[in-house]
Amino acid sequence: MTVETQGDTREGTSAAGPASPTVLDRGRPASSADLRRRADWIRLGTIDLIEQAGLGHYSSTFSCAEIFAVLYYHTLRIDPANPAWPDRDRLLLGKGHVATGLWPVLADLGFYPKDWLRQFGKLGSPLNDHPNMRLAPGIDFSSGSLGHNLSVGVGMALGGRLAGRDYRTFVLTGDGELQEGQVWEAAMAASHYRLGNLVAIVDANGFSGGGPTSAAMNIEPLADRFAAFGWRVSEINGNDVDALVETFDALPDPSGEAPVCVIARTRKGHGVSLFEQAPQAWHLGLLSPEQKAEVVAEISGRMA
Amino acid sequence: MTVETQGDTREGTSAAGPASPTVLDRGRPASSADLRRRADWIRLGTIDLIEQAGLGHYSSTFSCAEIFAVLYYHTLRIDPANPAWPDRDRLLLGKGHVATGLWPVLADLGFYPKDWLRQFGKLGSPLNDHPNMRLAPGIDFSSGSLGHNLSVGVGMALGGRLAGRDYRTFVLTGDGELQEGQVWEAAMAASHYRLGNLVAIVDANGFSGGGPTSAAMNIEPLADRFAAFGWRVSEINGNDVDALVETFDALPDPSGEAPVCVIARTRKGHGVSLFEQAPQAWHLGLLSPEQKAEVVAEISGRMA
Amino acid sequence: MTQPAEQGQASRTDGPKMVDVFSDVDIDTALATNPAGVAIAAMADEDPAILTLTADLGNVLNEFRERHPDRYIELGIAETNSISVAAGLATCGFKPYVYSMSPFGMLKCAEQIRTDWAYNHLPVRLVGRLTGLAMGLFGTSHHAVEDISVARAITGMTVVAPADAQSAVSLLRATATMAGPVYVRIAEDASPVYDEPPVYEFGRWQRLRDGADIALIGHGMGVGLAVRAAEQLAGSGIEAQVWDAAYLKPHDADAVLAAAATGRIVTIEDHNVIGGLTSIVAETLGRAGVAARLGSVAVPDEDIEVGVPADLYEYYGINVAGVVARAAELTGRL
Amino acid sequence: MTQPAEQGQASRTDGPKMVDVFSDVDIDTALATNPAGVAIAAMADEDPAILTLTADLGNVLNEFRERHPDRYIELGIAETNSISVAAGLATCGFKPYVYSMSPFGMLKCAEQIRTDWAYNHLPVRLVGRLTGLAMGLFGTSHHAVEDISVARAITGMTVVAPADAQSAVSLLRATATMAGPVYVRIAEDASPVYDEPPVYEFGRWQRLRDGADIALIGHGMGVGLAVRAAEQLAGSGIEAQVWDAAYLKPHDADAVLAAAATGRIVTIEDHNVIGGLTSIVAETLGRAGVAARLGSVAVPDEDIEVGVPADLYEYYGINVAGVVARAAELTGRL
Ligand SMILES: Cc1ncc(C[n+]2csc(CCOP(=O)(O)OP(=O)(O)O)c2C)c(N)n1
Ligand SMILES: Cc1ncc(C[n+]2csc(CCOP(=O)(O)OP(=O)(O)O)c2C)c(N)n1
Ligand SMILES: [Mg+2]
Ligand SMILES: [Mg+2]
Repeated sequence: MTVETQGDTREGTSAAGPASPTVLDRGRPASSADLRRRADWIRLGTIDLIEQAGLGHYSSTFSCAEIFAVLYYHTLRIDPANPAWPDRDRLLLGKGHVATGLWPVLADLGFYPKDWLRQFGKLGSPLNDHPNMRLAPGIDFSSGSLGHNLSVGVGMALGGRLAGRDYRTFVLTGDGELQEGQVWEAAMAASHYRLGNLVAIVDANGFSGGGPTSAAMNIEPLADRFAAFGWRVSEINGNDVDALVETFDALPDPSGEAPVCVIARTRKGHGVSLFEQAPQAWHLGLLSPEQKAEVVAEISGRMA
Repeated sequence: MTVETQGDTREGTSAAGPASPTVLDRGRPASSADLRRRADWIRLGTIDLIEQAGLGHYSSTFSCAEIFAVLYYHTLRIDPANPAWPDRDRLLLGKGHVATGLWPVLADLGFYPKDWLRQFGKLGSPLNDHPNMRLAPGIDFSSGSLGHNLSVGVGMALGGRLAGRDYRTFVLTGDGELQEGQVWEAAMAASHYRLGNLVAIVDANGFSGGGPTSAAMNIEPLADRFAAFGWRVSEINGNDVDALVETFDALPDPSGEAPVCVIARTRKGHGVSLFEQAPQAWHLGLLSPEQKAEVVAEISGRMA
Repeated sequence: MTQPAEQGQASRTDGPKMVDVFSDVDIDTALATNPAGVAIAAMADEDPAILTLTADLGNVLNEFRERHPDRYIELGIAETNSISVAAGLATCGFKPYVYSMSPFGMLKCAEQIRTDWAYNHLPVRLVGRLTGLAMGLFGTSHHAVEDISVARAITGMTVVAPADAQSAVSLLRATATMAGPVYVRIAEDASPVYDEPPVYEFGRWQRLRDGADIALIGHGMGVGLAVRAAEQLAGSGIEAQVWDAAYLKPHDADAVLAAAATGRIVTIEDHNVIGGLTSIVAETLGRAGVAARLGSVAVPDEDIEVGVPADLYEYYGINVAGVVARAAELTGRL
Repeated sequence: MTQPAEQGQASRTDGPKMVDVFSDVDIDTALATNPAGVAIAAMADEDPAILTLTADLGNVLNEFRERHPDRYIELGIAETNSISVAAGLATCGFKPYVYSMSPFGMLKCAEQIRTDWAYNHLPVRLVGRLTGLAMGLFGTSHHAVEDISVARAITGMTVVAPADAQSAVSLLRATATMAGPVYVRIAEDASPVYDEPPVYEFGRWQRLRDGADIALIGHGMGVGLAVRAAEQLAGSGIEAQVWDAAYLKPHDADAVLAAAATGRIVTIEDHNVIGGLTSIVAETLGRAGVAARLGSVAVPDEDIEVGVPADLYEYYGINVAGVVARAAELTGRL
């Protein structure tokens, strides 16, 4: 069921034309050590941005730093010179409050100049605590209101099928986010429409804003829930870059018949003992200068 | 966790006092033949009401006529003289568009005078196509907007626990209704709060308004979905009064730890060949006088 | 209202009845009864980017489905999902039209429409059928009298309310290429006003009749009522101006001021008297510091009765007689 | 706005910052910073039927949770469910207070609030924290400027907006025994106005200051701004009347007309200029046929910038200077 469309709503290379030479292909080579360092580099960048703004989501961002590193430096087919390229793989941040982790990455890849980062937190900055697709190149959809983006991803995956394109749509969701009923509407629709080009990555860090999800509103057994809703499910250590690489490399072809759910078991605040010990206290906060020094030392120490 | 409350929002007997003598107890004796005839009597009453109004939901109501018969003439603990009795079992109509099936029942049980039925369809009637708890005695909650009432039922079941009362809350949902995400928010909350006093009855007739649910938006495997969401599930023939009696008789004590889901596999339009052959066409409609005669003859024939 | 048992009326089998607005037999291909369904099917013949989505409301899209089966997307009874899915499709260059029942579409999905459509300036359209009291007997939960208020609160929404089938065709075509989201409010009980699709200017109302004594402003079904009331009023020597308030956001402030020059305005709508056209007109006068006598023919802000639409509209005076009466009151004549 | 790269400003580490409004360390027990949380905990001490429910917003209810752990019900991040669950609890004689973030509470749950709360006249309350631009930097999806418009559209809702902590205590207590639903809109950036809980009459606004030159009407944070602006204006010889528009539904039409007697009104609110207090005032004048010059200090109906609240309020002139400037404009003085 291929339908001609008038291309992306934003400017992009023509659908018909070959991929431009600036394209970063799927499965780019990257060593485990590099990816691990990259995750820590994301953490350091996040610390700086939050300091600049005065408040931010440390532990939420730290739990998915490895996921960002592997997606952006290994897995996704993207073209920083052409952010609206119709054939790009999409990444949606269901948990939009971790955009601080993406800003350094998108700058590094060349989606926008690095000095944009210095505007973070200021009026008029295109980079904010939550991502805005109208302002920030490389952002495939805006978010911040939890629970929408798996539905949006269903739309993009359906759009890919309708337009006969082979891109993948990845949606990173929080585990607390799965408490939103709209996620299950989307989950139902994804399997009903056999969207094998849709990948949900659940950042299963066990905590929502107010504490452990098990205490607030139990969401387990997650694998069973997604399986019963017609998804192909795998469960991995989401802070392990090798497991992530292996899982994403082994994704079934986008023409497949079942949407794929990767339950990434993570630690909220991963990589910093201060956060790991109290992930809830660091869901939203600001490091004091002393705490910052300590945290940066811990991270830099293992990057050397 | 018992909390003193000021009783129901509407007038009712005191919580502390003994059940009034007008109470219809749980598990009232009723023969299979009687219950089957009662279901058909509900069908005939529905036909009359719809004719009066000029349009109505035949096949939706006919699929759950046996469920109504067994609940109201065997299972529910209610007091028609005291509709707001705090200890009554509740029945919520998630699929509010089948209220026409309840109106004759509630009149018959004495919740209101029988001649109220003659006002159905008229301005100012307390009985309408969808149930209104402010107007119709015996209605535990209003509905019409699909997907709300399992949540409302969670609230009532939680309320029972908080107030230390042993009533049960039954929620009858459509199967198309399960496509609403809010139902899964409620399903999640019910098992999280271990609401063994909550019973969801899914009228699984395989059709929503526009056609088969399997074509519109697949909801199967239903038993797996509810089980994964922490419910105790049983699957029965929902047009078989014996199966319904057996299932409701065997309900675990309301003090139990898991909410109960009864997947009632039904036929949409059950009991009338015209409807069974085209359940979708009769989701909303009006029988011509000739069709009515034919349908009434079919039903009355087996009641004799 | 009194209890029916006390009223002691006989059962009225011959009174007005509900009409099956969902029927997939006659309705789907008739412009008069299903203007948006027919118009969108025609637009889709020319524009391959047009899709339709519904949450179990596909019966009114049979024509579209037959001609473009791959471009009809059924989402089941999951309204909020349908909104966000449409947003995702729009980012891929499609132009999704989401069909919904007005009692649910805007009100149930307001947050998704704001966050996923409006904030992102996406070209998606919500087409609401069954406005006001059109669902009549289902009304315990099915009256749709809040949607304009909600839609107008959302920055970036365009809100249009066609007066009849021809007007629906015009407004659908006029808004088809807009960059942002549009809410198209299809009134079920509209009587014909235009012989052919009228030409609307963005944000402008149409003056359908001149008159210096009073101005009647309606949207949707209210336009036809205004036109017919003006004819009656003319018979009694009252010259009424008539306006088709097709754009509710942005609205036509100049038209309001022009209407106010008559000194008297009656607004006519199948919406709560708060938050719809009545509020728009009053507010525009208030902001401009212009005084006029206002009357409204609208749904009152109180618990709404349930019954067949014909009975309800009569009960609330949302009909030609109601408009005439209100105009008579304001002009002090008749 | 221009791209920041073009602006070339230095990174401002010393400018205003976000405040952690969710913190569970200091905020929960301080009336000034968490008025509703503290007031409801106190009310619950006296009334065993009071419950609180949240969708992952329990941090602002620590005091309640400590004193009444069994009566705090966490629903996870599932706002619509929390509304309907509250309705079920209300039918059992409980009085549920549902705590929510204003960007989501009313807008995301409008249909459930209408259908399950308002239609059924149930005594439930939605307490919205983080109104207007209070979520600042999160604003891409977290500005809350539509909620009053939505709430007012729903028949049977009472809508109150406390001016400060003392006012919140009053309004929570005043509405505690109401039979129907109430929306309590807690403005985050309100400065103190009252020394003790004021006495409100249902649906009535409070005149806080007399003055014949102009009337300043605010709700929530707008009241404090009005009071301080009036002081400044007095220094320039302009006598400003000040009103606390605590009830937004029903609103006080008499107060609007009294204010209009000055000939000039400025409305002040952290809400879209459409659908909130500004609309209420303009509409009331329009319906009454009374002319006055109107100015508004409100959030414009356009894409809203993102930034820390202090910057945003300054940018949009929602501060004392903004009120003074608007008053000066209308009076033609200063
Ligand atoms: C619809 C909605 N409700 C509430 C919030 C407020 N909120 C922001 S983050 C958060 C917790 C999210 O938990 P989870 O999804 O597990 O993500 P994590 O931070 O653990 O990665 C909440 C409730 C929101 N952003 N959107
Ligand atoms: C929120 C909402 N969306 C849409 C409708 C319109 N509607 C009424 S009945 C129906 C189909 C229901 O199907 P199902 O739940 O399977 O019930 P059945 O009639 O088969 O018993 C629909 C879509 C509604 N009442 N509420
Ligand atoms: Mg989490
Ligand atoms: Mg069904």
